[in-house]
Order: sequence, then C-alpha cells, then structure tokens
Amino acid sequence: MTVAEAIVNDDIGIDKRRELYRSQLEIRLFEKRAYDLFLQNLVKGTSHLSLGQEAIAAGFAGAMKKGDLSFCTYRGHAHTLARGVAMEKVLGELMQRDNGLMRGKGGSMHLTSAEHGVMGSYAIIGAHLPIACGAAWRAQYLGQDDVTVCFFGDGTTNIGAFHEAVNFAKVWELPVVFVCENNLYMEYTPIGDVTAVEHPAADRAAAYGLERIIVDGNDADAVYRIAQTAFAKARAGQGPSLIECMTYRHSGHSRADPGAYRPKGELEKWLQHDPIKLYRKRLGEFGVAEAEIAAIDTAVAKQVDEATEACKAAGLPPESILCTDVYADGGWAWRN
Amino acid sequence: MTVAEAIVNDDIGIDKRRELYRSQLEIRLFEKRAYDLFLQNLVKGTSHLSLGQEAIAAGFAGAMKKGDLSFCTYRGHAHTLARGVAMEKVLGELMQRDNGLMRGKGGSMHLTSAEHGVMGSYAIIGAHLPIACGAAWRAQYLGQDDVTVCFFGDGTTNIGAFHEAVNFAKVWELPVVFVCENNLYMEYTPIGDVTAVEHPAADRAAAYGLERIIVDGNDADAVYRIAQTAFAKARAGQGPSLIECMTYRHSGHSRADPGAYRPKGELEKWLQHDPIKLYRKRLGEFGVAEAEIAAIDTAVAKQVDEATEACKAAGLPPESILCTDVYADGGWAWRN
Amino acid sequence: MAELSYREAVARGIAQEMERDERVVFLGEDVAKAGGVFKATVGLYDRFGPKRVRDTPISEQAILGAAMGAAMTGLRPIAEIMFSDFLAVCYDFIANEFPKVRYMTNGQLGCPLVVRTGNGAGSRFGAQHSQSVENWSMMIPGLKVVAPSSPADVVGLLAAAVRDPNPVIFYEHKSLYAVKGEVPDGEILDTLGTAKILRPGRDATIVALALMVPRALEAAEILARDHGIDCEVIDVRSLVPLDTQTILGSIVKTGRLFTVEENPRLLGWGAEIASIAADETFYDLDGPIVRITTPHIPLPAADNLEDIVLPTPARIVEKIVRAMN
Amino acid sequence: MAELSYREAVARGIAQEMERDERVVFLGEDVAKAGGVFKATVGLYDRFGPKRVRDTPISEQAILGAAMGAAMTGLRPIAEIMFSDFLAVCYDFIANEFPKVRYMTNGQLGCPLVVRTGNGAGSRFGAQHSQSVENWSMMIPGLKVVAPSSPADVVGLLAAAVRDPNPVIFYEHKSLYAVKGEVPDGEILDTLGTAKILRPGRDATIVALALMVPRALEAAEILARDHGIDCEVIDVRSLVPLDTQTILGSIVKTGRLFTVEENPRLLGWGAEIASIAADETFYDLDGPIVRITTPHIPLPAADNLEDIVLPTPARIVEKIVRAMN
Ligand SMILES: Cc1ncc(C[n+]2csc(CCOP(=O)(O)OP(=O)(O)O)c2C)c(N)n1
Ligand SMILES: Cc1ncc(C[n+]2csc(CCOP(=O)(O)OP(=O)(O)O)c2C)c(N)n1
Ligand SMILES: [Mg+2]
Ligand SMILES: [Mg+2]
Repeated sequence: MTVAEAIVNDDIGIDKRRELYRSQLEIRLFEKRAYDLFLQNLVKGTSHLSLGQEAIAAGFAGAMKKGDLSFCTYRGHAHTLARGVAMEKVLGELMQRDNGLMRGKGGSMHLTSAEHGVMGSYAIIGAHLPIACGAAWRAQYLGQDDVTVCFFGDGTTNIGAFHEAVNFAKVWELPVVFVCENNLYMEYTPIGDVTAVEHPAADRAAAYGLERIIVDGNDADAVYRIAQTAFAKARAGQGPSLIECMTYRHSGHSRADPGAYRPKGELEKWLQHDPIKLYRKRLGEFGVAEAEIAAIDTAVAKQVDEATEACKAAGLPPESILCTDVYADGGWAWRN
Repeated sequence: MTVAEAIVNDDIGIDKRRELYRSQLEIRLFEKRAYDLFLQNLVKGTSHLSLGQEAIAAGFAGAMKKGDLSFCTYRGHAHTLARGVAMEKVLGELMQRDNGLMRGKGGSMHLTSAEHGVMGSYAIIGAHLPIACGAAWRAQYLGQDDVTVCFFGDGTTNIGAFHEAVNFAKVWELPVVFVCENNLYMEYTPIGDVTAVEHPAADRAAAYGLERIIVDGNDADAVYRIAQTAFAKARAGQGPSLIECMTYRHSGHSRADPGAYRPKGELEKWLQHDPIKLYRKRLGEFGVAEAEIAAIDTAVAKQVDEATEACKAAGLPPESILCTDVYADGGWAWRN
Repeated sequence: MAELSYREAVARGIAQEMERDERVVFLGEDVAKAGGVFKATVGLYDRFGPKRVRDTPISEQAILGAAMGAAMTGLRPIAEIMFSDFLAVCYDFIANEFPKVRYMTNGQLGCPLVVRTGNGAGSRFGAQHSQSVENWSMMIPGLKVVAPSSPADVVGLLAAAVRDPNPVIFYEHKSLYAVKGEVPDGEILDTLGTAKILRPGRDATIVALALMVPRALEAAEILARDHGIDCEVIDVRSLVPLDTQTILGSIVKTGRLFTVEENPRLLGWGAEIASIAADETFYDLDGPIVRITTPHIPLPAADNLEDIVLPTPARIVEKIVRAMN
Repeated sequence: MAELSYREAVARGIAQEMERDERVVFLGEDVAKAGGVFKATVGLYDRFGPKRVRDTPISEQAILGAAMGAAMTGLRPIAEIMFSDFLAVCYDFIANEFPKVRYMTNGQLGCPLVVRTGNGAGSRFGAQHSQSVENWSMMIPGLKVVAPSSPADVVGLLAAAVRDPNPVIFYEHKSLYAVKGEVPDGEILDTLGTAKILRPGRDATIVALALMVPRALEAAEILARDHGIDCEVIDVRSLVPLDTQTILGSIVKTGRLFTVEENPRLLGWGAEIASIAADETFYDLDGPIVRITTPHIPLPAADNLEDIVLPTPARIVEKIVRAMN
C-alpha cells in the first residue's frame, strides 16, 4: 500500500491519528518524568506507571465523547491524561501539592477529574467494576447516551467483584465497556500462575453471555477500532462488552520495583513492540512528515517540563483542607 | 430390557440401589415431618427444605467414602442426613433442643457433624466454596486421598466467592467437587432473571478451565455416576470438578413461603419427575419386590416417628452452654 | 394519623420519596416482585414499575457498587442488603468506597445513597443472621448511621436519609417489623442526628437504640415503680451524626449513664458514648458508667438461649439497681 | 541477641513456626517468590518450598476461605492480606466465618489460623491503603487480635498466634517495618493477652498500640522533662484478649487515663478501654478520660497532611498537659 492509498482507505483519519500519537507520547513522557521525580523524592507515596501500555488509554479515550465516563485503577495516570486533564494537575497530585487534582488529599492512586468524565481511580482491586455498572445504569435510566468505560488489570479478573459486575452488567444490559489491560502480571506474580485460563478476561466472556474479544493493546488503531465498536453497541442499548487488551508494562509494578521476576528477554521482546515506536512508524506510513512528528515530540516534552516546573513551584496543601469534604456540607462533624 | 438383564448390567448394584432409595426417602419423610412441626411451632427459627432435591444428596453421599468431607448450605438437612447422621440429632437441632447436633447453638442453618465428615452448613451465600477449597488443600498437602464435596444453589453462582473459589481450586488442582443444585430459583426470583447465561454453573465451567457438566439431579443414578467420576478424578490428583444438577424444590424457599412466584403448572410438571417416585419405579425395574420397598417405606416412617418423639421429649439447651466454646479453651473470656 | 407496622412504614417511606423524586430508585435481592423477604417493600414494584424497583442477582458487591455509581452520577438509590450480617460480603463498599470518595476527590464526587438492612436478633436465626452491627458502619468516617425504633421514625428518618447528600446506612430491626405505631398522615421528614428523650427522668440516663428502646422504657417503668429510680430514656436514633448535646445534657442533669446495647460488648456504640461522657461530663458523673450489652459471644439459635442473651428489661433493671446502690 | 528489623522479625517468626510444625503453611498474594510487597517474607519460599509457601490469585476471599478450611481440618495456616484495608473485601470470613464456626458447631470444629496484615499510616498511600483497622476485628466475638510494636514482640507474639487454637488477626504496622530492635536468639514464644508497662509512672496512664507506642514513650519523656508529669506507658499489644488487669491496675495507681490511638475517633479500641475504666475504676479516676486519636476523617495522601493527622508526640503532650491542669 502506498501512502496515498493508505490515506484514502483510512477509517481513522489523519487528525485522529495525530491525536492518538500525541496522547500516547504525552503519557510516555509524563510518566518518565514522574519516575525521575520519584527517584528525587518529589513524587511521594507510591506511583504505578503504564509505560508500554499507552495505546490502550489513548485508543479508548480517543473513541470517547464528551460526557462518556471512565473509571480506572491506581494505575491511572494514563487514563486521566488521555481524557484531557492537564498534566500539571496530575503531576501536582503525584507530588502531593496544592495544585494537584485533589489538592493532595487523594494521591496518585485516586486521580479524579469529574469535569473530564474521569470518575475516579480506585485502589482496591475490583471495586470500580460494580461502580461503573452504576454509572451506566444511571445513563440507561435517564435515557442518556453516554458510555461508561472501566479499565482494570489481568489480576483483577480473579476477584469476586469482577464476576459480580460483569454478570450484573449483562443481565441489566448496561452501557458499560469493561477493558482488561492484560500486562501479564499482577504485582510480581505472572497472571498465568494464578489463573485457570489463558486469557483471564476473554476466556471468561462466555460465562457472562459476552463475545470473546482480544486485541493488540499496543496498537492504538486496533484499540481505537474495538472501542468504537463496543461504544456503538452500548449506545444502541445492546449492552456491555468485555475486551482484553494484550500489553506489557516496561516498568515495575510500582515505585522502585526492579521487576526481577521477569524472565530474561521478555522485556526486550516487548520493547520491540513498543506502542509509541509502532505508532510513530504508522504515522509515517500515513504520510505524516518526520518533521511534523518531531514537532509533536518537542511540544510534548515542553509540556512536561512546564508542568514539572509549575508543580515544583506549587505549595503544599494547607492544613485548612485536612478536615473538609468528609461530608457533603463541606465539613467533617460526626456530632452536634 | 428384562429385569434379569438389567441386574446383570447394573453398574450400581442392587444394594447401593436400595441404599439410594432409602436415603432419599429418609430425607423426604424427615422433611415433611419438619414442615409439620414447623407449622406446630416446634421447629423454630427458619428451615429450608429440599423436597424434590433428594436425589442429589443421596447420589453424592452414596458415592462418598468415610473420610470424605461435605460442605453445604442452610438448605442442608438432606446432605446431613445422607451422610448417616441420626435423624434425632438433626431434628433436635431444628427444634432447638438439647439433643440437637449442636445443642441448639447453631440452628437449622448450620448443621454440622464432624464425625460424619459433615463439615458444616453455611448460611452466608458463597462462603463455603473457598472453605471447601481449604479442606481439599489439606488433603493434597498431607497426601490424604479424601475428597471434599461442596453443595450450593444456582443463585450462589452469581456471588464473588463462587468465582474466586472455583478459579483457586483449578489453579491449585484441588480435590474438591463443586455441586450446583440448580432448582431454578434463588429465594423467590427465577435464576434466569438475574443470570447472564442459561446454566449458571455449567456455562461458567470453561471460565475455570473445567468441563461443562449437567446432570438430571432428580435421577439418583445419574447423580451417583457423575459423583463417582468426579471423585475418581479428584483422588487421582486431577483436580476439581463443577457439576450442575438440574432439579426443583417442591416446597417454598423457607418456612411458610407459599411459592406464589412460580408460574402455573411448573410445580406439577416437576412433580411428574419426582426423584422418589422415579427411583421407586427404578427399584422395581431392577427386580426389587413391591413388598420389600413397602417395608423400607414403613421402616423409614417409623424412624421419623421415633426421632420426632425423642425430640419432643428432649429438654431445652441449658443456660450453662450459652457462653461456652467461643474460644478453644471452652470459654468466652475476652479479658483477663 | 394511621396505625402502621414498622414493616409498612418502610414501604411508606420509600414510596413517599420515590413519589417525590424521580431520581430515587430501589434495588436488592427479591425486593421487587416478591416485596422483600421481610415483606417490607410490598407494593413498590406494582406502584413504581420494573424500571425503578429492581430485583438483582445474589451479588451484594454489585448491588452496592451499582448504587454508588448511580449515586455519583445523579441518582438517589436505595439499596437493600437483606440481613445486616451480609454487609460483610460487600464491606469494601461500606468501609472503603462510599465514605471516602468525597474526601479523596476533594469534593468532586459524592455518594448520596441509602443502604437499608435488616438488623438484630430475636428470630432464632443463629449467629449469621441475627447480629446487631451498627458499629460496622459507625466506626467508618464519612458514613451516616441511623437505626429507628418506631414506625413513625422509620418513615421520617428514611425520608431524611434519602434526601441526605451523604451515604447513609439505615438499620431496620427485624424484631420490630411487626410492631405497630401511630404514623402521621401526609409527608413526613425527620432530622438525622437528633436523639429523642422518650421518658424524662432525674436519677439516671438510659441510652438505647432500636429494639433496646422499648426494653429500656419498660425497665424505666419498673425502676420507677419498684425501686424509686426515675430514669430518663433516650432513643439515640442516629449514631452518626451523634446527638451528643441531648445525651450529655441528660447526663449533666441525672449524673448517671447507662447504655443498653444489643450488640456484643466490645466496641458497641455504647463504648463511644461512654468514652465521650467520661471525658466531657466526668465531673457531672455521680457514679460509674455501666454498659448493658449482649455478652461478647456469637448468637445462639435456640429460642430460650436467644431470649436470655440479649438485654432484657429485667436485666436492665437489675444492673441499674445494683449500680445505683 | 541480634538486631533485626520489624520486617525481618516477621520472616523470622514465620520461619520459626514452620520449622517447628509441618502443619504450618503460608499463603498470600506475591508472598512466596517475591517475598511480599513489604519484603517481610523474603527467604521463606526458598527455605520451605512451593508446597508450604504459596502465591495466590488476587482472591482475598479464596485466601481466607482456604486458610479456614485447612485450619478446620488439621493445618495451621498463616494467610497474608497485603494491606489491612483489604480486609474489607474478605470481611465475611473475619466477621462471620472464622469467629463463629466453633460456637455454632458447639465446639465440633475450630479455626486455628493467623491472618497477618499490613496496617496503619505513614506511607503517604492515601485513604484506601493507610487505615488502622484493629477495631474491625476487635469488635467480633471469637477472634483474637494482636498488634506488636517492636521486632522482639513480632517474633514472640506471632509464634504465640500460630500456636493459638483460635483465629488470630495479626496487625503489622507498615511504618514500623523498617524499625530495628534487639531480638533474643533461639526460639521465642510470647503470650497473647498480655500488655506491657514500658515506662512506669505515677501521675497518669497512657495506653498505646503499635506505631503509637514509640510516640507515647517520646511524649512521656517530654512530659516528665518539661512538665513534671510522670506517665506510665502501657503497650496494649493484644486487644483480644485484653489485659485489663495491667491497664486497670495502672489507672488505680495513677488516677488518670489517656489512650493514644491511630484509628479515627469513633469506636477506636480506646473507646472500649475508656468504657471499662469509666465503669470499673470510676472511683479511682481523678479526672476525665481523654482519648487522643486521629480525627474522624478518611486519611489524606499528602505527606504534610498525613504528618499532622496522626497523633504526634507534641499533640499527646499538649492534650495531656491541658487535661492535667
Ligand atoms: C483487593 C486488593 N487486593 C490486593 C491489592 C494489592 N494490589 C495492588 S495492584 C495489584 C496487582 C494488580 O494486578 P492487575 O489487576 O493485573 O493490574 P496491574 O497492576 O497489572 O495494572 C495488587 C495485588 C489491592 N490493591 N486490592
Ligand atoms: C450473601 C448472602 N446474600 C443473600 C442471602 C439470602 N439468601 C438466603 S438463601 C438465598 C437464595 C439462594 O439461592 P440458591 O443459591 O439458588 O440456593 P437455594 O436456596 O435455591 O438452595 C438468598 C438470597 C444470604 N444468605 N447470603
Ligand atoms: Mg496486570
Ligand atoms: Mg436455587
């Protein structure tokens, strides 16, 4: 296929392609920076990187409309950024500064930006799957046509809440899309060691009357296309989907995990199939000039630098917010 | 097939057949009595009858050896009796008398007779599936060849613990057999209304790398045969099984539930396929004389009457046991 | 004014709120077509239809999770957990999700929902179906916790719970479902966080909740009649927010505090009230604070044992008489 | 005598018991090959092999259920729940299964197991990974509950927990894992249900647990030095059984009680101790019982906020000075 042919037959469109590339790169450079800042003790607590998994966040977010909702896990930087939340706000939260998304009260595992439809990051495995059902139920009940997307890992498929939620979603035919990011590992344990089937999500789909779907989670186009299909189904009132995206995290599970549990050569193999490398090449195939790509690279790097500087300059959350927003009246009074 | 041919080809054997019949009848007559006593306010609290489901308890217990363990639910009279626990002990517990299996401390939902391998009846849906895994793990760990059998209802397949347990059992290849008694209903809600697949257990087996098994749960022979197969597999170290037995409860869910939620004619249809009627006929086909069957009927009726009288005569549990056996030293002291 | 049972009051309260606000939806196991295992929601399905009153699978996590997701995005769900003991199978939502989402998101998201649940002993159901577990939610920051003792309170507090923008755990006592009481006509709306002095008294304060309220009242009558001890009886009604003004005010007046708790001893709600009183009214107290509770054991099934194990009017009387002498 | 970290003491305690008794097995998420997320179980897999030290799926209910089934039938399992907050996803086993099986079966079956879990704040992990939830198990009849504050106590109490024929919930404090202390050589076996007076004093009793123990000790030094207040500091160590003799004995001596609790206020363990003291030592008390706790809020992630929110030596000093004047 020549570039010209490729462009003519492109179901995705060159603008969306630029967007998908940029989105992945934003996540990549942001997270690399987060890691550096972690080593400098400027990112506090814990942080869970999605290096290598960017195509999933970018592909799904690229297919979402304004008003669509996303629910993710502690490994949620990517999904938060992909929906358009400002880097500074996300990094501020990781650095536990007053400019953070939740002013440091939530921390990196609970990134939330309701105005962007980022309905929270949940740090207890499995909980957000039923919660996502509820958000989708609201849409169905009120006759709204938004879709709820719920991201989680391979390891999450073995906890009870997964099972309850997927069955529930199917029985009520809810407009929710469950996305399993199969990066082959729980924290340090290979998913295959603790799962009765090879594909922890897809091989369970039939148990909920759902189609078996596996996609290359490192190919943003594949992800984007499957997202569109699933969203169309959901919006048409045809119920939930369960999608397993095959991917790999380049980094450790969290913080300074060196990933010693990986077999030799595994990471290297996956680095060959790096989503950003792949997509950069793809852009070329669709006629985007190297200079144009390089300009995106530069712009994103600058964006990350600016966010970093802003966060370094930001203050700490003030003591005055410590006891606010426990209850809806803004306060925390449990007694009169 | 003539009677003579039937006997020659009988893989089950006439003694076992007599035992299976008697076991089913014991459960049937016992539970009818329990219901009468409930209406007289002599059975206290609640009670959950298995009328119509007897073949499952009898068939599995018939295939179990001494040392095999069974775990069941609040609907556990049948499984307790089938393992040879004395009627008086079970009825005494239902009547909350001092002669009961647990001297009235547990009640009808928690029937336990450790010496018979009846490892408890569990009243919170799903909990005993993981517990059964643990019992099977012990056998595997110690190199003992007993099998753990875990009974539960169709509705139980939608709770998280079901999912966790079956996956866990398969990953560890535990000698446990999960038996779903699909009686088509939760308490009052048809299982089909709340389940994404037609067969709540069997259609999920593949999600745990297990074979899809459905049997006629009203035919004690079919149940007995599948039990033998599953037990042999477990004893051979080939891991767990998940078996769905199709059945129907003639009675309401519990206590005085009139079963108003059943569609017209459904009960009548199932009464045509009554396990005891079926098995009585089967005995005849295998050459057991009507008079011999009648003698069993009389003996069991007498057994029930005797148990009833014994329980009516039994005293109430004494206040002295109220605070015993909270801790292993026999006492309840939470402080010094 | 109509006489309603506590059970009927539940349905009336839910109906009142569903009528008022389209956003109110109701889900749980066997709650819709069958009207609930305690028959406390009979009629709602017929009246409000299958879209608003929904039967669920046996999936307590899905029930509470769905309620939360709906609440976060604009509905006002009421979820039923059949027996309060089963809160244990979905406790992550009670302890970690509902109460923390507002705080963690710095107020971006809220969780306005009600979990109704059948609580308490007296039905001879044994250790896994009879517990009083208000403390399971009282100890979690971010929840509100209510436990009414009368049909009128059921309607008014349930309405207040539904309208409250916070997650509210609403404990209905199974042994009160059949109890009747006068309930005013028309809309009823009570206030969370308000205790009620049901019997004024000078000599001692008895604080009670749910099924223990009628027992405390009965004990107070006996104490007055047979022992000349005039007790003030307070129905706490709402554990969070806790009406410490009413409770401490009473202690200041009477000088003595007794709690009557159905829960097993350790960390029952009375422990918190006792600890507040021992701090803030120490110099007003004329004698020890005594907690009258179920012993710290699982509950037995047998009727005669269950009858002994919960605080009875006789036990309350005996403990108070002994402490006051 | 060796200097061990609290984290190393965990592995040592488990190893000691696995060495002694073949029936002791250990399971949890990432505990075997990887040695646990807190690296508290490093080396056990290599030493005892894959049959006794087992990685599990992310299935907390299966973990605790399997431990229970094994315990009921003859093994002595130790199960890890990685963060104590996650007890909420398997709470049915903690609240309804482990503690009730012996009672419900009239003693036919028991549940001798240990659940170890990482508890407490200080790691800037936010509201769902930092809670102090000893009360989640303390309030359940039938459990034993332990929370050590030093490496030596970790080994001895863990050994006692493994040998105890009851279900024991063993809270390890995440912020203590790196703390070092002297641990005697050879087998160590401590006794559950014994509190320890770590600092004798005459003027007031401070009762503390886990991470609050070193803080209480530090506060006591300041109080003695700067304010002339001589505090007795008691490390509760075991919440169930509760060593009321030691605690009440101290109150009788000093006349004042302060609790230092990491948990949010409502129904922290201090509430129970306060309520016992307000009943049984009322006439020995010279002033109000004061509980020093984390405010009743979810925990913030930010380091500066987290540092303010838990009781600090300074806050303990301030509260005690104010109360003693
Ligand atoms: C209920 C619960 N159990 C355990 C954990 C600890 N934990 C955090 S992340 C993680 C691994 C999750 O694996 P997976 O679902 O594959 O997601 P990934 O981290 O690979 O994105 C575990 C076990 C938790 N947060 N919640
Ligand atoms: C966790 C939990 N949720 C709900 C209940 C209430 N409950 C008791 S029996 C039952 C129906 C169970 O249905 P099924 O599993 O099909 O078993 P069956 O009663 O038909 O034998 C329900 C919902 C419970 N005991 N535990
Ligand atoms: Mg993973
Ligand atoms: Mg059923």
